[in-house]
Amino acid sequence: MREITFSEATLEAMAEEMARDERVFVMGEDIARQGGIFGQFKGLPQQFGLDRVRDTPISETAIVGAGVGAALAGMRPVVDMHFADFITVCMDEVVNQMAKIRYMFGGQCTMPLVLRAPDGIIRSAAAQHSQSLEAWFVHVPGLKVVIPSNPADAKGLLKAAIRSDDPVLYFEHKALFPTKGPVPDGDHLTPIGKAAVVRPGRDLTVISYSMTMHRALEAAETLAGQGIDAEIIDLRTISPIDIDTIYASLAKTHRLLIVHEAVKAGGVGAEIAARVAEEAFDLLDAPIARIGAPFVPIPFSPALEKLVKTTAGDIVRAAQQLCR
Amino acid sequence: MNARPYGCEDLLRFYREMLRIRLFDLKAAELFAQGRMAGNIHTYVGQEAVAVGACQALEPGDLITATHRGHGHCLAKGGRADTMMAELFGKATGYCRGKGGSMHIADLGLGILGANGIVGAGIPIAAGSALASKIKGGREITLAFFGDGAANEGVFHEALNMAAAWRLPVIFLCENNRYGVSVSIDRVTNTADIADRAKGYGIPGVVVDGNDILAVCEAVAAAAGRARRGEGPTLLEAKTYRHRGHYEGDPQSYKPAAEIAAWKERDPLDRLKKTILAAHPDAAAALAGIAAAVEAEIAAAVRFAEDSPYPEPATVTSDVYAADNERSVAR
Amino acid sequence: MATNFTMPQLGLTMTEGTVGKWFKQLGEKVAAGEILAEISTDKITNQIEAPVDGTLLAVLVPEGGVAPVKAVLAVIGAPGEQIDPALQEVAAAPAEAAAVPAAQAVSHIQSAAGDGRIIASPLAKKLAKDKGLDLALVTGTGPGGRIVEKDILDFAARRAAAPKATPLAAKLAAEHGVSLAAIAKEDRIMAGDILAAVPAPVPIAAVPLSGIRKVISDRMALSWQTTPHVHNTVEVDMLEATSLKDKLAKLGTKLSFTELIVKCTAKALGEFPMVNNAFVDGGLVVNQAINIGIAVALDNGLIVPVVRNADRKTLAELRAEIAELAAKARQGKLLPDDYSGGTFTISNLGMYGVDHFTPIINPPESAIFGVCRTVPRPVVIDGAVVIRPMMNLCLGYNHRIIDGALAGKFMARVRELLEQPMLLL
Amino acid sequence: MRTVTYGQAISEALREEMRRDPAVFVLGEDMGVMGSVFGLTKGFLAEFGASRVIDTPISEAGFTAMAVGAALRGLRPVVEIMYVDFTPVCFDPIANQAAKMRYMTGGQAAVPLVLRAPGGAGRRNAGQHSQSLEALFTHIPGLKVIAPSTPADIKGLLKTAIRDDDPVVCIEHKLLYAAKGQIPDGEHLIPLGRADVKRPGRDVTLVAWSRQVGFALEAAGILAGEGIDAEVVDLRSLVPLDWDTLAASVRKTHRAVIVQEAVRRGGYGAELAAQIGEELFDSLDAPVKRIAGLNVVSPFSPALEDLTYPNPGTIAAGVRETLGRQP
Repeated sequence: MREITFSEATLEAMAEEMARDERVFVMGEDIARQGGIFGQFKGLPQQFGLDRVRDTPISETAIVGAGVGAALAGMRPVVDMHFADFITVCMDEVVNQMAKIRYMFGGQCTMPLVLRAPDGIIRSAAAQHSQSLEAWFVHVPGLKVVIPSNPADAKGLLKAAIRSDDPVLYFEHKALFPTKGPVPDGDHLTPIGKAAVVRPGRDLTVISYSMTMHRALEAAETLAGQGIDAEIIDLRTISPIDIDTIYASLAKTHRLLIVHEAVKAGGVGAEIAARVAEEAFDLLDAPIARIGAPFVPIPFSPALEKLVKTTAGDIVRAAQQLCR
Repeated sequence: MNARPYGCEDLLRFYREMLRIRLFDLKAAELFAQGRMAGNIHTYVGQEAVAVGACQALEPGDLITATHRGHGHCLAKGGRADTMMAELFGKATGYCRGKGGSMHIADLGLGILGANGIVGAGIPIAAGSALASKIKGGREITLAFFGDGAANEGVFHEALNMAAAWRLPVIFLCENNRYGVSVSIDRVTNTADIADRAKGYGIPGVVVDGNDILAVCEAVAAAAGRARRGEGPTLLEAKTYRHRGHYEGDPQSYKPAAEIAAWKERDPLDRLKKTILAAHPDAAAALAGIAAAVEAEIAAAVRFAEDSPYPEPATVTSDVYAADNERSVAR
Repeated sequence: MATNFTMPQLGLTMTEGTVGKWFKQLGEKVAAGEILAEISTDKITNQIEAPVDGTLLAVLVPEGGVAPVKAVLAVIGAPGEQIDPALQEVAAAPAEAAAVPAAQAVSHIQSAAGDGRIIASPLAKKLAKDKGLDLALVTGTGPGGRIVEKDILDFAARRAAAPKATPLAAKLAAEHGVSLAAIAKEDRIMAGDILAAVPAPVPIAAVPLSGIRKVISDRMALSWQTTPHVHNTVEVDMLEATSLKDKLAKLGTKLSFTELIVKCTAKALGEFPMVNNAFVDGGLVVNQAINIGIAVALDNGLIVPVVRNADRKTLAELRAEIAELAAKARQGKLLPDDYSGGTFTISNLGMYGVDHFTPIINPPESAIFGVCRTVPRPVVIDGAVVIRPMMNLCLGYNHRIIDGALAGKFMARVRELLEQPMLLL
Repeated sequence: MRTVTYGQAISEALREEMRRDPAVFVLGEDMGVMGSVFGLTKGFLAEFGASRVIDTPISEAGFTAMAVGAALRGLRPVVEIMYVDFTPVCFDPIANQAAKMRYMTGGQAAVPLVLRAPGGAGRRNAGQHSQSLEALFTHIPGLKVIAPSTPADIKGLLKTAIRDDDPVVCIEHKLLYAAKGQIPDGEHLIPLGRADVKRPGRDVTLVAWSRQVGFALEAAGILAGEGIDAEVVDLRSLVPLDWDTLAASVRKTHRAVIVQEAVRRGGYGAELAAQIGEELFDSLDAPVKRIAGLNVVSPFSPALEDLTYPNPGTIAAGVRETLGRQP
């Protein structure tokens, strides 16, 4: 076990998988010469050459489209979106091409492609560089969506994503890149589709992922001091959702709170709440509560930006309300 | 660069406008480095001749779309230094009431249709503005500033094609500063000049020395004339160079030192100053006066930004829709 | 690519398990998350799910067979797929949970039966609260027996018209399916009336020992045969303990003898560590922690959930934890970690009115307390005969490592603490 | 009152608004000479001229962004994206430009743009021509989304949308174009954010929009024969949502069944179910059920497509299950 940063963990994953399988290559804007804006590709070109670590023109539609083509031709491409907000520029490649090709071709081919998308609010990047857009892709059959909250899962999920034969969207919160955490040695894989109970508890289940996982754990400590024992679950994969882990927890706590940084209306919390309330109605002793951003674009000014971010305080208040 | 038809008064005005941009962005970079601003900023230092040359050739009613490196475009189009600095500080008195920040400065009254955080996104928006002019039968034209990187976005090709097909009154001004963040243009294109792409859409493609303000001014004036005569769009490529990083704090390790030094030799401000003094040796005092006045303007802008209040928390949910009482799904 | 279904690790101390039951036959299709097999260990039986979709290609350990942890029990893969005879191949690709297509008919997750939860819609719960109704008395007609609005309204109406019955009688009637109206009685129907109306139970044929019953019998025999048990009994004057209990009750905090005994025993074990050690394979194992197991009676046997670090917990914490462990034990929801790692066990038969008790040690522990009932008895104190609430406390210990003298000193210390609870502060 | 088709109602709305305000113009592929592939702008070129009825090249990103630019200049473009399935091609102009311009400019800019997006399944058009993607738009702050189900509603809502100063996405189901319905004469406007109880009832609330409203009404007819009185609430407008009408209905019937043609997982119905569960928990006598498309790419073969989407039969079965009866 070693203590390394989130971005180092992703770098290790890339290096290991590229060494293990020469079909794996990575392309994106400013990844080779500059090593990625968060240093997450530093050193890769020196190790694998500029053919397998390619700087591209600023042409998101063409880059991702080329990725789809390379995957069809037997490669296992990793495409870096630079910012998750730019997915809108190549939305057709994601929604209508990579997600659908296998089904539309009747299973003739697989689509082993990973789209890496740094997302989330970081230091006043404003409305077009701070979004969390994962909910869109929960709605697109054919895609898998994974979101690590710590270095161990960052490495484990990226390796699993690269080895998956399905197209995987890998969202990595920009503010997490410098954070440190323990990462197991050796061929460490985190299974896609499996959540993790990060903190067992009896009174309430809190589901979260990515940055807000850390807010949830902070809140759990405060709540413990007030006699509320919160079970914290890190989804890690938001499509397909590990519904069994959720039901096992709910069968114990009977209270559910879902927390994410993305806009609340139509967020991942909506799908979980709707499905759990329909299928496990009898396990609920209280309404399922959700926390997410208000229905506004993300403001630039720090004075306003902090008002749209989910805080540990929000989680504590919602938990107290649920356990009244 | 010879003074040609511009009188001393024009040349001094050009100089003042370029100096405003230079000092604004150097001060912004300084304040950013001290952590006095949020987010990040992309400064325009070194490319002033393109913005000023272009805007001086436009009429007040004309419009522009800017980019994430748009402080210079907006100041050159008549933007106020204090309101812009306040926006960079995220203050309520900023151009966008603190909600947009450096990459989204806009002043629709001045015809600034806004900077943009998505590379290339301003190009078709400018064409749309030109379409509006054509439909309304207005005299105004629209100019799109964009970089060499944006020239590789899909919308660049779509916008040029449509504008050409419908002879829209728009000027596509590519500021080729040789780098898309760290990637030099030659590594991601196969042509020496982006202007050559104009042939594909049957419109003029003109390369111009982006550091020669008079050359830029003439080229834009010619293109504006075509546009106003209904002869359609022009693709201009101004060869220029940014003295500082893609973003403030970028070490620019991807740039050879010799290249940086060479381009600093051809600094647009120095070249204009030489031209002025060659044609009007007695203008030295005027130049010094301009420098003092601009420094004062920038200092006042900083004070204004610092003294301005942050936006009220309640404003975080306003300006999403026209009528703020819209009971949207903001539950 | 074939995936191996291996013997899971259920709890820290588990080394092997028995395959109780296969839920799928050879060649049958299996879906990820579906129950595939029932595995039992010496402590508990668990149902294990299939890790991936596929077809059951091979069953390597038949029902009743025993296999060590991580051994391959079965292989799942595509029909007709070649199985690696050596069976050592580790599945390279991670076992991804296949996205089971959302069937149009949505499966309903019910809470585990018998876990004491009343299944009622929020509306029904609200109505019941408003009308002051006890939901436990209402039978649900909604899907899966859920109590719905109609049931509450019907119940309220019936109650208004129905003959008077005591709440206990109504509850027993509901449980045993006896209709109140069927009992011809003018005045209030009592519990006895209901019991009289319940049909007599049918005798049950002899059933071979299996599962947990079998495990208990094996362990008891093993312990009795290999461990030289010696039992010492002391009589403990519970006067002070009883008055402490009453005083605390007045202050609103409950205290029962169970946690008091655990607290005193834990403190004494700290002072006499040998009694807390274990005896395994002829060797002595020194236990740092003092983890006290509490024997809990179940319908089909008993289980011993463990209170870890009992010496470091307050009486209130012990009380809460013992109550919770007991509840989980009765609900069959104890996790393997809850009932392993014990260093000393306490078995209390006081509630059954037992006066003398020679408990059998719970291996690998070295000693066990048998707690009898507390009953007022005449004792001589300072020459005078007085009535005192006396409790017999019996220590069974492994004479291999604990001698009588040590046992005696340990017992005396526990008695002293029980008779002077103030010493605990 | 007159009887017209859904498609004719759209043409009437567009023509009336273009006559009323010169700033209104339509653009899209085949809108001028051909009068749109669904025949909705027939005769427009002759009446309004090529500068207000524009045939664009096949450049959705280009002409949608241009429409945003024209809107910034005070024009009122009505863009047609031939299939909602193509909106991902122009998602940046919609999600990052139109939706955010007002907010990012601190209220300076307005984008009075309408984006018409014909969509929906049932015509065996397979994966890339059968989708319902409203859930992508309802997650974007700054956009409004309408999904009318009848000629009268589409005319009233489209006219309001064109006059609205914010960007509005109008979801039109292709199989509704030929559907007939009564339409009032003269100026007919319906405000956004106002739902319509198309059939009052006591036992269960059926929530639907666009084509599923018709299916829900048909199912309600079947259920009436079995003594189940279903109330059908036609949302008409997804953002803003008429929460009060929806909540009042659920408080009355204590049961909600949401009918949605789009893929179940992450659909707009999820947000509705989550809000009902969060705010009306104590009124619920049964779980809120979603009857929706399977989580699959839309299959081509009729044999498969018919299994993929809700129909009156599956809706009725879902309601019976919610009431605890045999489906």
